[in-house]
Amino acid sequence: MKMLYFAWIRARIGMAEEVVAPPAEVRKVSDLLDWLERRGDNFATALKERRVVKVAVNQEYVDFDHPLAAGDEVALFPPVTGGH
Amino acid sequence: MKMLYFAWIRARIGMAEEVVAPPAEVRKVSDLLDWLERRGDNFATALKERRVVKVAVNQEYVDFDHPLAAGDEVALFPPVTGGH
Amino acid sequence: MPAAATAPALTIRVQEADFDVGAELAALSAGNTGIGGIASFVGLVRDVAPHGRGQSSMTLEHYPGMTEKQLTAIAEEAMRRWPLETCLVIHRYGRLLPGDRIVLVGTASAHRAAALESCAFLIDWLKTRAPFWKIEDDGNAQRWVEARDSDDAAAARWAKAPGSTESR
Amino acid sequence: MPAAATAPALTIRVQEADFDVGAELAALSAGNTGIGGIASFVGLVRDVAPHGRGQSSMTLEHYPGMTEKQLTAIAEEAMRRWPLETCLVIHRYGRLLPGDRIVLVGTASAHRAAALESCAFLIDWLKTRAPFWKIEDDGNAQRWVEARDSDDAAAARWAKAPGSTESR
Repeated sequence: MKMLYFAWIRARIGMAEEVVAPPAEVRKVSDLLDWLERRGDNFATALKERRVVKVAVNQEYVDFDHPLAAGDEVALFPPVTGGH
Repeated sequence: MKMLYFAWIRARIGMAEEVVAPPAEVRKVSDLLDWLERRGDNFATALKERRVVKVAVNQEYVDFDHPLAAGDEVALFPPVTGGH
Repeated sequence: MPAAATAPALTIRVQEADFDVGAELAALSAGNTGIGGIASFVGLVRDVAPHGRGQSSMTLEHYPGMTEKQLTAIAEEAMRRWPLETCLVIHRYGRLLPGDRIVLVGTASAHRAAALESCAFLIDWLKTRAPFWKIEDDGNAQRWVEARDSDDAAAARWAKAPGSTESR
Repeated sequence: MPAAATAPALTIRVQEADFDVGAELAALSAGNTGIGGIASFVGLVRDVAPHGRGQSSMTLEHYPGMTEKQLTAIAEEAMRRWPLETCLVIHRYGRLLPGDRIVLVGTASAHRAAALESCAFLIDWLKTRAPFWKIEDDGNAQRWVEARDSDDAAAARWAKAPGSTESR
């Protein structure tokens, strides 16, 4: 599973992307966030405020209960601020 | 009093502008329109549909009961169709 | 950064010549880095000739003097209703061909909603208040374009105070 | 009139380079004399430096691939909701200075209301859906720009079907 991190979530984690292999019990987005948080303080700090963590799976916005598959591209980022 | 005619009102009257000296009883716009209509078939044809005759006095939109003065610039025209 | 000349708050032009949309819009924000957005509308001549029946054209007549006065009044009203930094109206007259530009409205503000709403307001009001008249030639006959009720309706919706620009 | 190349219905570009507003808007109606109006919005970088405290800048990060996908989806939605002939979104990324252009939205239609409304829709939706993030440098410190509730509210007003473009 390919992970992408953007903006201050990327800055707090200290990494823009990585490939992860979460255990079988990680079936949906919220499971993945829980699992990531336990990987270190950088993840815990980046993801603690769940309300502002947005998730895209295969480049589409999804909810926290969206199911995950092994080959997914999963991106975590704060609310977007483009435009002007 | 300077008269200006525009668009199909100009075309029907057959003249873009003229200087007129209406009699003293012409006190407001509607009096002027009545007086003009009696000046010939071209005026009668141009002004018969009062609903679509718009009037500006000294370059400001006015109603038919707007009072007139000798030195006024009075323009008669159909509803505007600018823009695009 | 070298000092750029700032645009006047309000620019009104009535002219026979075409205009340069990119240059006019760039001028609206020149030297003013408080501007966050520029909304614009460009009106174009549509082809009214029956398909394959030759060249159509349009001729715009106006009332010199009153046109500038009315456009200025409309633009001043926009600047009263919205927090605009600058505001631009250019309207052409004379003979125009399909695809030609007729009118450009541009509004610049710190806030995008103010720019977008006031731009729509300006073109709606302009269409019912600025003394222009169109005669269309479809390649066969000429006819004076009639005012449309939908234009009056579009202008009328601005009669009430505009919605808060913050919430839009 | 020589045959001009018509613009594709939908143009989406995400780029580091600046764009030419006049050329982009002219291209929207090239070769299509059924278009009566082009509405546009240009977003600009505002100066966030405290007065006289040096140069501010902004850096835009985005999610390559998803950005194009989301902008395309937003533009396709606009083309479903309004009778548009063509539609354009150009969004820049990278480091930008006050006064620099960030985004251009352009919409072309036979009818001005369709062009104006869809342009507002596009910029409102883009601001809440396109994966861009801004970091501002006021010449002293860097901070990630926070999403604003007013942007969510602006986007939310388009959730319902837009008003009839005929009556506006």
